[in-house]
Amino acid sequence: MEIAVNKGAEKVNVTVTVRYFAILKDQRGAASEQLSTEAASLAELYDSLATTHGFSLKQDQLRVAVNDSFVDWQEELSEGAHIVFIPPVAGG
Amino acid sequence: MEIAVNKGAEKVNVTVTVRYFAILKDQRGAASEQLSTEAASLAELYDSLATTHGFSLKQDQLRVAVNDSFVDWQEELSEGAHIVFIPPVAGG
Amino acid sequence: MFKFAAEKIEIEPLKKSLEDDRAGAVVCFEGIVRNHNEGKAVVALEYEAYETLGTTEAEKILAEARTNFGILNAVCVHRVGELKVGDMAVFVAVTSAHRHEAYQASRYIIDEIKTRLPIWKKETYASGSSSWVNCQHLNDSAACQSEASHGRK
Amino acid sequence: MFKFAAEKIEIEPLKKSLEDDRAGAVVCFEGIVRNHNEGKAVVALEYEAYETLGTTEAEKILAEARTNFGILNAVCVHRVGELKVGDMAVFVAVTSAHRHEAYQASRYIIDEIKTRLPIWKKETYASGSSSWVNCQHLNDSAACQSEASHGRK
Repeated sequence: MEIAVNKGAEKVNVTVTVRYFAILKDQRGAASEQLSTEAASLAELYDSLATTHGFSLKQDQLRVAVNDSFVDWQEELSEGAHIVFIPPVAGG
Repeated sequence: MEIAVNKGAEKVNVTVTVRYFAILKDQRGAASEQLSTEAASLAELYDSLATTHGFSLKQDQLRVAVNDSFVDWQEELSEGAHIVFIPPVAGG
Repeated sequence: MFKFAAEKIEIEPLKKSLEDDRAGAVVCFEGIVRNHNEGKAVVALEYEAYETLGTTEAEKILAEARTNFGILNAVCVHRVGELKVGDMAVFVAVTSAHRHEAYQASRYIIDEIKTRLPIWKKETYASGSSSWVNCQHLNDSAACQSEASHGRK
Repeated sequence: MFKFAAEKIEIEPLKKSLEDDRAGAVVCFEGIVRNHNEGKAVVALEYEAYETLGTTEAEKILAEARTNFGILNAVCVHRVGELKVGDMAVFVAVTSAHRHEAYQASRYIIDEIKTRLPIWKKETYASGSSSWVNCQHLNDSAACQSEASHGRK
């Protein structure tokens, strides 16, 4: 138990791939990137990237997908995950 | 006034053309006919034709048109009128 | 624009006639001859129309649709003559700036066409019998059949 | 069946794939690039899609339509890439025995496609500016524009 708590508190880096679409792609200047992050959740990762790259969209305007499925923002990051932040859509 | 009443009571024949469609055409065995009639109204004309030719449809199942416009059953017959009795429709 | 057609309905020229840079939505309805109607296997059918009055009435319906729903345009063509299963019996196309109006107008037009136009349909069944659809007396389906068609059980 | 298309949508093969002797109604919806959007003159637009997730989500929508409305079948194709005014952006076709279900399902599919699929639209205006539609922050339309597109007043 104590070990598990210590493990959770450690900042463990995971490597993930982030793919950008639409305005995020324009603002990032790239369609995708691989990055190593200490972020504890998808929400934390977006906040950190938004600060770094000046994304104009707030997290509550976005949805997020991991490995081609919609997931919850509070989900933890897993090694090798493919992450997509989904701006407000405009199909049709 | 009295003259008008007398005129109305006289049985004056008019010549009209009746065109038949669908089941009425089948039951009449003809697509149209010209006939001379004493009928005072379209309703009366239909009743008389239905009796003569054994039309199965009752008048309240039909609409009626004169000279390519829907009209009221109580309308009087005018010389040369083109009359169509319209069975229940089934377009589309 | 409405017309009756004695031959197969070609929809491309009809849709072409509606093209408009303001159009954001096109809704098309095709009514097709099904292989069944009310439980009976249909093999063929024949449409007969009172064309002059039918055309006038259909143009009224299209004008109502334009007025009521603020669409850009609408066309409708209805077949007459002999049709077989899979043939298109009626085509309706509506264009509008936004889709809501196009759907509403399309539905209005086909509903009104079906109830108001002087068109009659004679179905021929797998049994060999045939019957004018909708023309039977209530509780008296025999009233609907021509002399030649009493094969229907 | 749903797919994204990088080239002009050809509707005839799609409709052909739906042919069914039980079908009495076909309702087709075409979404077209209009020359105006929200008061601005549009000259071109670009659709970008997250295609893997988009395809999965669209197939879900089509399955929901089949289940909810009892239709026979449905197909949908959505364009990606550069489009100009008059080009078809999305096509939906639904077949059913009776028209009511086909209209309902068609409307359901296009409404859900528009709100659920990860597709983005960048409009280019007559002024030369461009903008990703719907991606502005509330009360902050500037959030929507790429760096290159601040020509919009």
